[in-house]
Amino acid sequence: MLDLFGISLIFIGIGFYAAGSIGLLRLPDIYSRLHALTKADNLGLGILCAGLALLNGGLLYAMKLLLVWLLVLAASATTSHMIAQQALRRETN
Amino acid sequence: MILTAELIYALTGVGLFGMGLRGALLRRSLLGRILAINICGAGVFLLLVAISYTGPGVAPDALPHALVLTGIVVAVSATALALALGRRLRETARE
Amino acid sequence: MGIQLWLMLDLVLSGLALGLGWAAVSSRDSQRSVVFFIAFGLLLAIIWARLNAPDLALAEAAIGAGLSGVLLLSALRDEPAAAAAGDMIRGPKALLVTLLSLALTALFAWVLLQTLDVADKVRMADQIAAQLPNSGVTNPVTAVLLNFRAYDTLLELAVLLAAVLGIQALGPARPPYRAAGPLLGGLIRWLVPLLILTAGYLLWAGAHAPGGAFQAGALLAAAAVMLRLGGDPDAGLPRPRVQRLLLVAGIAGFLLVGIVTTAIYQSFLNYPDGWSGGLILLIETAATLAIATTLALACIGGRPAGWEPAESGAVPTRQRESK
Amino acid sequence: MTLSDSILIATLLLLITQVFGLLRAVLGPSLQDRMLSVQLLGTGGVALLLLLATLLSVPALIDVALVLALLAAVAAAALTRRGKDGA
Repeated sequence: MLDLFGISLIFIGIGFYAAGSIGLLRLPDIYSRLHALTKADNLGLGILCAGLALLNGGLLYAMKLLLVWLLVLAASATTSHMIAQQALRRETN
Repeated sequence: MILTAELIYALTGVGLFGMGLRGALLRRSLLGRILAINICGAGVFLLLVAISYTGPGVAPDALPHALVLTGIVVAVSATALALALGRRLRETARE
Repeated sequence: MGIQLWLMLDLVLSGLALGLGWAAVSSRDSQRSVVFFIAFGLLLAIIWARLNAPDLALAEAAIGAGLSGVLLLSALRDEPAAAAAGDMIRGPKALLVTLLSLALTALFAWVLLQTLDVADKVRMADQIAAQLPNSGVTNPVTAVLLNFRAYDTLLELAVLLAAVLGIQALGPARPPYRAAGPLLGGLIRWLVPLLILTAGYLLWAGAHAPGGAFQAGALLAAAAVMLRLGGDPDAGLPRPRVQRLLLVAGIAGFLLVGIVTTAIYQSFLNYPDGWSGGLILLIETAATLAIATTLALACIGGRPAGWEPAESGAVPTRQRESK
Repeated sequence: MTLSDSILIATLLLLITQVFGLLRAVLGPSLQDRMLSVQLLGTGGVALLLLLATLLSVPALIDVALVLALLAAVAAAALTRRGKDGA
């Protein structure tokens, strides 16, 4: 039962990644693409990590996944912001 | 001939080597050539690791891994040296 | 069903590697090539993980996806002309080169197919596994690098030293970056300590799990590079005098252990029983510092300020402490 | 279908999303678009490594995911720093 729940979470997480990729491909401009991508990063990876933690069990394992997720979250927030700034600079120049 | 993971990755390594070689000969800029040689090297690494792979759950051969590990570090320092040489060449040409 | 799924995964990964490699090699301009090369490095780390080579995946994640990218990007800064389109030679000569490369690739593939099956089934892996309990560590890759083939690693450190000395001989460092804004400054403030912490963890873990001097050194170098990206011209490295000492620390550590073992046991780098683990950790710590300094200086791309002793009598006074 | 088969299918699907994401790197048009695509491969790579850690039962791959997350941030920072001071 727990396994089934974990697997479902993993697939939901991958659904977010798919949405992010499609958004990156189909959306018309860089800012809306950036928006789509951060959704994929943050939610997709978080849900996937939760699913994996349910599958494997173990507090240490879950903590490690949480750490990885928080790292990606913090890094992608900053780098997306910097990419947006750079795109804006390019346009105003 | 059965398709195995070793075979797939080893052939990919060969393909990358060929691609890198072509690029190294056809790029005009030094940076492009250095990059192509790096792809060449990656192909060799992939070949070495692929043939040491022995299937999931079996510990692969550590010797090629150690070889490739040192190779990765040497490749990046050689790249840095080549880029520094290129920069000096350009500066000398300008003078 | 599992086997077919794995094969599909392998085919997609290989296809991606070939596609990204092709894009990196034959993009119209160098800027694109560098971006594709970074993506290629990321992918290669995943492929090493897939092929059960976590040690390589760690090194590739640190070097292939990180440091080489930074290095090539900074080279792009001093080669603006290369970013222009038309970097590929076209015409009949290009066709000839393409055909010859294709023929060579086909030849190699044929040789590979012929030899893959007849390969000797007695592999080094069995010998390594048999000797592993005597090596002082339980990670086979570390055992090969620092015990069974310690000579090779010693000489490799010499190669790294030669490369960085060559770079220092060629000229001064690349111009520094502009001071970091609040955004990048914030990133640096948490990323750099975390990189250093992870480096320490990998150095220590290398004895029994994937990790070791190369991975730890690469992460430390990444911390230095990050500081440089934030505007620090010296990348947070200590004074040049200390830099020189750090550069040779790895070789010095190796030689010291080698000379002591030669004096006592008449055999170079043959660790006495029971001492292997400690000696390996000692050498690895020295090697980590040397590799980190080497890679950081290599990314700076030349002599940092104050490297040469006062050419014109005006020694640049250093306003800051080492960090 | 076993549990590991389901994880394997998940890994394969995730990899396919990455292929589509990388098409943006090929199409461009701007450098920033390409960078976004590489950033997607960075986070997707972290997820792939975590899935492979479970699939192959190599827990060390979680460390690799950690390092990849850290270094992808370094590379992204370097990408946005380029050409800022005109040099």
